[in-house]
Amino acid sequence: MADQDIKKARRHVTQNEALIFERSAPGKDSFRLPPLDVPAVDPAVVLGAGAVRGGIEGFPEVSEIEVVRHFTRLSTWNYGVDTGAYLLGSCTMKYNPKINEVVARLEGIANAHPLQPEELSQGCLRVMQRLAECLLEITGMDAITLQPAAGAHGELTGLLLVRAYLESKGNPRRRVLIPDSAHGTNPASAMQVGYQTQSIASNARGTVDLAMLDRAMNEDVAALMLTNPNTLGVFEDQIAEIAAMVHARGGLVYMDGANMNALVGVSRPGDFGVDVLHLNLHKTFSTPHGGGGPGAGPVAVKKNLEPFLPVPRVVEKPDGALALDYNQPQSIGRVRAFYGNYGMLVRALAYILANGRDGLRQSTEDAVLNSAYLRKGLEGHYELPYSSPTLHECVFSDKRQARHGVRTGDIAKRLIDYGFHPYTVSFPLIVPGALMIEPTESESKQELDLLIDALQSIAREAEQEPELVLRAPHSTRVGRLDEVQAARKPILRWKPANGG
Amino acid sequence: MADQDIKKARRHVTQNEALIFERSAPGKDSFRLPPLDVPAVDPAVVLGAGAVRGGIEGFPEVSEIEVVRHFTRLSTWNYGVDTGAYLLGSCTMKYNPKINEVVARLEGIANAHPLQPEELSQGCLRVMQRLAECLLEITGMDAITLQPAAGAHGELTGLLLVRAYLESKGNPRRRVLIPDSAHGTNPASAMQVGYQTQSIASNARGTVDLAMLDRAMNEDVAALMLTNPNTLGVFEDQIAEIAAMVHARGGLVYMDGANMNALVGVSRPGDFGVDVLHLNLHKTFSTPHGGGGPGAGPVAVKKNLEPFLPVPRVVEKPDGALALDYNQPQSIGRVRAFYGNYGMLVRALAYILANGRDGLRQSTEDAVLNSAYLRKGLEGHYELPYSSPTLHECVFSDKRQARHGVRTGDIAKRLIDYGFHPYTVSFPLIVPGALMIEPTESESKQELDLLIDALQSIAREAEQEPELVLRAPHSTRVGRLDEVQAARKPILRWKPANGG
Amino acid sequence: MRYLPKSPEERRAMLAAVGCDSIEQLFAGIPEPARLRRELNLEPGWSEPEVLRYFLERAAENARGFTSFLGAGAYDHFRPAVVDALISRSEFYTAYTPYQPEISQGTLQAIFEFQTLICQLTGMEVANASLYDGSTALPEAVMMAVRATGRHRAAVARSVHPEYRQVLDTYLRHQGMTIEEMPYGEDGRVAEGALAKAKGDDLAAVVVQSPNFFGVIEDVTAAAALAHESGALLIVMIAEPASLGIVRPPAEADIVAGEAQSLGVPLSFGGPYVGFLATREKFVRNMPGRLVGQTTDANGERGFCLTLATREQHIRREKATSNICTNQALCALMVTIFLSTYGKQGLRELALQNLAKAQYAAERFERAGASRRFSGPFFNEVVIRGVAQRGTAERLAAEKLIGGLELGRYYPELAGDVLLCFTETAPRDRIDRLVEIYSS
Amino acid sequence: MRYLPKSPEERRAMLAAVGCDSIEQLFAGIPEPARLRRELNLEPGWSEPEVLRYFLERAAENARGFTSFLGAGAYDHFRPAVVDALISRSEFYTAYTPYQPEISQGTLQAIFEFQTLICQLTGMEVANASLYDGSTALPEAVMMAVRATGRHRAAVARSVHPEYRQVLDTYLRHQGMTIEEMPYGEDGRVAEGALAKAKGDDLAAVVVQSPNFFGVIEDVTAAAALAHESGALLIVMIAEPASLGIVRPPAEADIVAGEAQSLGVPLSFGGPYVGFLATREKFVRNMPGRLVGQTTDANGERGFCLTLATREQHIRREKATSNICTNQALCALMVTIFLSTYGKQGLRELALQNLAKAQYAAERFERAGASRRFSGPFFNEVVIRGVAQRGTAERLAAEKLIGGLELGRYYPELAGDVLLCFTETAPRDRIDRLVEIYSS
Ligand SMILES: Cc1ncc(COP(=O)(O)O)c(C=O)c1O
Ligand SMILES: Cc1ncc(COP(=O)(O)O)c(C=O)c1O
Repeated sequence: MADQDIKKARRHVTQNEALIFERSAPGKDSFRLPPLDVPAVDPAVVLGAGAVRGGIEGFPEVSEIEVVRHFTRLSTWNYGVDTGAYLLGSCTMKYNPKINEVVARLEGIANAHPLQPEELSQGCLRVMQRLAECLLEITGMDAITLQPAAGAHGELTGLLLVRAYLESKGNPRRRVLIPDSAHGTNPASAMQVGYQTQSIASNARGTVDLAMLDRAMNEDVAALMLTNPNTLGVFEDQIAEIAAMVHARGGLVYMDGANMNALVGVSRPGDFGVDVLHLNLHKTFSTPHGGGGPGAGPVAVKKNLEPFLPVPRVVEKPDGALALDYNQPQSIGRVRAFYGNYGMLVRALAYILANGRDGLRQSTEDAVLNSAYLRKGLEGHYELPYSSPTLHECVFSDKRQARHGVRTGDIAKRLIDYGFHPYTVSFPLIVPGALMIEPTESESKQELDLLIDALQSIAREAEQEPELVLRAPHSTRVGRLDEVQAARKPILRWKPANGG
Repeated sequence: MADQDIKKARRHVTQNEALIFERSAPGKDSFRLPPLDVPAVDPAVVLGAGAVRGGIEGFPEVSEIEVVRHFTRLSTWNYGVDTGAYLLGSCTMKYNPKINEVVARLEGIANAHPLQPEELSQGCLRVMQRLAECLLEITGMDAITLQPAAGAHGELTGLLLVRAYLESKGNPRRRVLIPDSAHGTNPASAMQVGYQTQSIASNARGTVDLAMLDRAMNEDVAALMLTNPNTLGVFEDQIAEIAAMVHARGGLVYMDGANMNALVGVSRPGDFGVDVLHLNLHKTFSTPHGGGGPGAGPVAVKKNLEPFLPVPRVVEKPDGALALDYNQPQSIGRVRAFYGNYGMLVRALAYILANGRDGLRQSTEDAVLNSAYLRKGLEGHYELPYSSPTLHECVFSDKRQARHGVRTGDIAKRLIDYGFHPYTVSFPLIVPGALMIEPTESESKQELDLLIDALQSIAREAEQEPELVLRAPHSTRVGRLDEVQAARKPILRWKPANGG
Repeated sequence: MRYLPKSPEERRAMLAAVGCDSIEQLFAGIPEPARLRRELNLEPGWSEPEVLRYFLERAAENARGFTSFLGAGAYDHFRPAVVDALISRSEFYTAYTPYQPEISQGTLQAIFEFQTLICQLTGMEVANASLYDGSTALPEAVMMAVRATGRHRAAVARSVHPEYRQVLDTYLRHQGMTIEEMPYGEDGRVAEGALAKAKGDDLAAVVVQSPNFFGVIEDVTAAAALAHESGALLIVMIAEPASLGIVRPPAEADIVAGEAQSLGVPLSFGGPYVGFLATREKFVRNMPGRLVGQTTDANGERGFCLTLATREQHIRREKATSNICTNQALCALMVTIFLSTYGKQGLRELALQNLAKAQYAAERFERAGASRRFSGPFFNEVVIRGVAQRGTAERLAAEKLIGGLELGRYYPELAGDVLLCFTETAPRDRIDRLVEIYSS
Repeated sequence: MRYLPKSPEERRAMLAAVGCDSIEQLFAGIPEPARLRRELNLEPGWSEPEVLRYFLERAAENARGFTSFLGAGAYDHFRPAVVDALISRSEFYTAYTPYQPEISQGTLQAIFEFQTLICQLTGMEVANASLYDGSTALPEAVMMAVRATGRHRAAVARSVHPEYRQVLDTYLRHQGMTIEEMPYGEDGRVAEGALAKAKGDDLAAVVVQSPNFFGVIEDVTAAAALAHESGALLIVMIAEPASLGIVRPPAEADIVAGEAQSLGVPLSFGGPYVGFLATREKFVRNMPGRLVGQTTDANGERGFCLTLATREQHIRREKATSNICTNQALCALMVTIFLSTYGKQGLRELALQNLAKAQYAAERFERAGASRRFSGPFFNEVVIRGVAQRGTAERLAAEKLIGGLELGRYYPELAGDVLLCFTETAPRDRIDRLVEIYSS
């Protein structure tokens, strides 16, 4: 399809911009502080000459307007949720409400020091307490820590809890079972907790193969790490049997909550046998992803694991005031300094309060409806490797397009020309050439119809003019980047021309 | 020159976006208020059935994320000072400091009601007083009003002052003299004050022709309206003689301060015979132009005109507290409700305080240096109709390019492809096919070198491939717009498809 | 100076390039007597923390944390967070007037949407891109009526915002106009017969405000009938357009103009606000101010540009319909975002809540024995008779309240009466407290 | 719900399109026992004004308008207004990890600049795109040393941030490591001989922090020498990188890691912050976390992309160098903007002012008879001996002051001593008052 026939996007002039170091010139005035109101000191005298450094070689010297233009121009090369549909499967790129950015910056919150006296931090602690209560109700779990900084950090924390619990029972066990559809962080986290991982092949329906599990699940297995709905968007319909089997043999069920957006208000992990669960506030609860973080990965557990949660914990004193309790003899300790990515907790609570029970439920329904609508619109144009019913996302494969040499990565690049941020390409591993698409509840029918049009059109292009797709994107300021070269001889930082 | 050879800009994918009304769908949830905490009322009962309206036909019904994407997408179609050089001559598009946006939004300032008690408004009044003091020192005038909302509003105010003063002397007179290089607002403002305008032709040096002035200046002339430096960027070097002549014959000298950016810290209108002067805070003093306002056009006067200034005026009470004084029997009255575009006054003061005497002077020097550097780089490539020394801006003409059928408007459009916001094209009228370029102090040498390259390259293109220039811009999401059609049958608002 | 992108070395290089050995030479064009040969008598530049501290200190000298019951042309309604988030896009607020449409479509489309929203609100056919504020919109509207009718007399209701009328006087002083004032009656509306008295074939315009300065909704239909009988134009001013969420628009008017601050623009001690002016298609060429129109580009794509500029000063000069150039574009954008966010239901809910609060307050005053000065229907403002002495600034401030406006300042005959405004932002208990103070 | 862009009608149409007559059918895949058959026990949704009010009330329950002298891993330095203005560009903060480089060049180039700035600050050759925070950067660094050396013992100074060491214990508990603690001496630095004692050919890493938790600058050169003698890596942790504006970078280290919050990230009650990790080129393939590299596109244009991903979990899974996926990109962007704005001179001035303030305060304490606990050179933090009882939270709060950290909480042997931080934000008169309270 020709440029001008693309409905959603058009090309427009944008600014080039060098590296900030290349803008620098010696002696340009930059940011200044108020005059010093105490006597100046000679660092060489105070610290010893050997301990003092001179000006930093190559460090930027630019004026304020150059900083502003530099980062403003850079920003225009990006695509965000505010730009349009951001289809990364498993990432839940939903709308980030603007009021959340306001409340996280309020004086009294944004400038609160983590170690200031508890009497002067009651508001901050109340927010943590209220968020904890909401998340426990939503998940059906008994206790929670807000300390982990992201999903993978939550996995590490959760598995440490599993291990501590099992140790307290006398045997930490040696292995963790992980379905082959799982995200890479799952095995990586298990390994960091000293567990060997064993992969469980999925069955024809894309879910855990009970027979397989039966064979693998024994007294040596600490836990089954399950993503539910799994990374195909399919709910583990045998979850009851799975949980029963794992529990019967003394193991625990860990749930990766990355896909909670399919369940909020509809189904609670605490009600279907999960012992440990991590949430991604930067997915399900709308905290902005920031171009790669910060996130927040609270871990919720059942009563029996509560004693092992990280310190400190927020507790209520007899007089109703809140305090931080460090006295938890069985605790695994700390997984992070202070209390977690607090600013993200504020935003997540704002999101929950604004939605309320009705809005949260409606969001889940819309997310699932959007995914179903999309799946319907693409069936027949792309291969659907698993026909099981899906919830918040659906995973196609490039099988048909591959016949013309067009792979999922090419389709993704071409989708950029159509004005969308592509879906997830390299995951889940059980689907060769996967197109993993998660629209979330934030997309309108109009945006989805444009997306369906676009992907149908690309499917046609793949047959009729594969070259067009293979050389995509054609509309971006830089074309396809040579990632091989980047990895072969890595250039990981700027160096002065003179090679300083 | 081919796209990829343009150093400063490249094309990139951007989003299309319909009108907000076209995004609307009945029943979409939008913004909500807290539940009403008093009894609801039936408007038909309270106001009478006839006085009540139903839902507003065609009014938008959209969700928050659609609003956010709508205006975010629209913004990406714009070019601002933060994007790059904004060369509009006479508009002084300089950097708008970010801290100014912060202070204008502080609680206590942004939410201050104009009629709240003076005791509860001392901070707001202090800002006005301090700004007034600074502007008087910068201009060398004796008294000032901050009430006018923009430059043209300032002109109206200033001429009303002139008229009131002359009336108090017995004869308001009938005419105002305006050089032919003046901005269109000057004659338009004069007419609104009931004066006939008489145009004074400029001499070969682009300045006021003394002989002409001598002939025109008589007892019937209320004032000479001068822009200094004038719209060619040339300082009226005979200003002393001019002022003497006008004063000798009982007239007043009004100065349009749009070009004060050339003079701050270097020359003061109050020292060279100006009686009335308006400033454009949205030019010289960095308040953001907002896509066409708000601005602020304070008017400064000499002592003899002070009694006529608009009410209210900020005065200091014996106890040092500030108050608003409405008791000015000779005042021309009000030119605006309340006290002016207050938020712009805050920003202008922040700019003045941040610069201080040293920064203001340096800014003027850099602005003039930038213009001189640019003029030097373009001489020989574009026709320079007046060779007089220029200050903050320089005006070329398209005479040479016109031979190839390429006019200033075409060159401007082509400059867009090179990544710049064009200069002013339709002004000043004394230069046919004018290129009126004002770089301001905010442009770096690098940005200016790119601009010189670009304009030299376009000059070559005009000779070698005029078609390329005539059909420009080529890089924008919409091409040249048909402005004739727009004016012939105006479509000035959206209508529902059904033609409601 | 940190805002200036040049090193000393670069300045030297540029000076050399232009063949000067001192910056002084660049100013040689300015004759010596006109030169300032000393430093400005201002402080040296301040660092950013110092600038911030200065304004924090000033802000602390103003009311903070008060509940205010002031309206009178400046209204406090809740501004959704999206408004500031979106106008803070620098492509919007650091842009100039959209003279180059190919790189200004964002501003242009937004203004086109603003013009449409104003038409929908007012029931008019065309609206301009904004004027300075409501007060200057009044003389612009009257001068437009003069152009349209060729007549030079206007009848203006005394219940129009007093400061608007002051601005009208100042603007029209030298236009050879006669302006007559139409008194108000017991109901707070234009008095019986006042309209009739104004009649005449030299009448250019009848001007009423609705809701008027007393918060009372005028009988626009009657005013229109009488104006049109004389072949004059009816100008309806609106200072509180939130009322249009529920109040029938003045569709019989020829010009509807006013102040849109109430729809998303901060109070900011009186400005910047945003005037609007809407009318019928047939008067479009008499309109002041900028207009954005829809058109197409070379490929037939829809686009927007400034249009009908031949009305304006930069082309028409002294024959222009107005001298206005820079207007209030960014405030118009705030209004456009505000209205898009509230939307059809939201704006109606906003109006209904204001109506209910004002009714509640009036009732409370009634119960407390303080009566309304006027009997006419009102939106969110009401005049309470003779309570000014009790509601002193001191007593109110002690309770973190800012009371209403004492009317004697503008209307000697109403000295002691207080104009109070009740919006959705005033909690019930604060209203109750206010009533107690004013009535005890 | 106002965030959801659908009308009831559109929902019906979409349901019909997918052939369902109720939304329930879409959840049929969830077995009944797993379904929640009641509403969540949460309040109904709040309007935006209610959400804002809730957080305003919470904010008011915290310290506001206080001058704080707390550091201990979280530092208050002035953040230029441009930082928030620029990170608020939604193309930055609403984007995901830059998996699609052609529409993520903004994030990618900014991270590349961050990596460069960290190298320049620390004197290292490569830096990653960020880690969660300083505390988690420590175990990541130690595990990296383990990979690089194949050894499993680490010697960690007791003067490293106590919470960082707690996190290290938690992370490494199941990695079969032995971790030894190196005591501190009278000067507050790693004690004489402690390093020597740690020696051995099974030693993977020596870990010191500089400035350390007591604010004292360690002798990195000595530590490096001893570490290298054993063929171990020297890891230098930095919690207050503003010190690098004036303090010589630990160029002899093999890994420099830490916390960059101090450079433009709000205190925000402890997070989000941003960990960094830098090292020598030869160790790059052992590094944890994301890396952005420079490359070219089809036309030879410079561009940036994520690289060396084979180290990472999504490819290497259980063999990855770390499990980290989402990091702290937006905080890294804050640091990049902060450092670009302060620049070469600004950062030096910042460091010098902190140095001067701390020196001034220490002197005042000296004069007031309160002595420093440690004799070593210090940057902007200092431990004052035995003044905790006098500086009670109550006495301090009465003066709108937040005092230092009582050290007994982390170091029983230092009970009663107080760790105080003095940055450019602490006015002289507030420092004087603080000293009075602590010493009377
Ligand atoms: C299924 C799943 N699990 C875990 C993660 C890791 O979460 P995080 O990136 O927050 O560490 C992701 C992230 O994409 C994921 O999709
Ligand atoms: C020389 C001159 N005078 C007057 C004006 C009018 O100022 P404003 O647009 O603020 O009304 C302008 C605006 O461009 C101008 O350039």
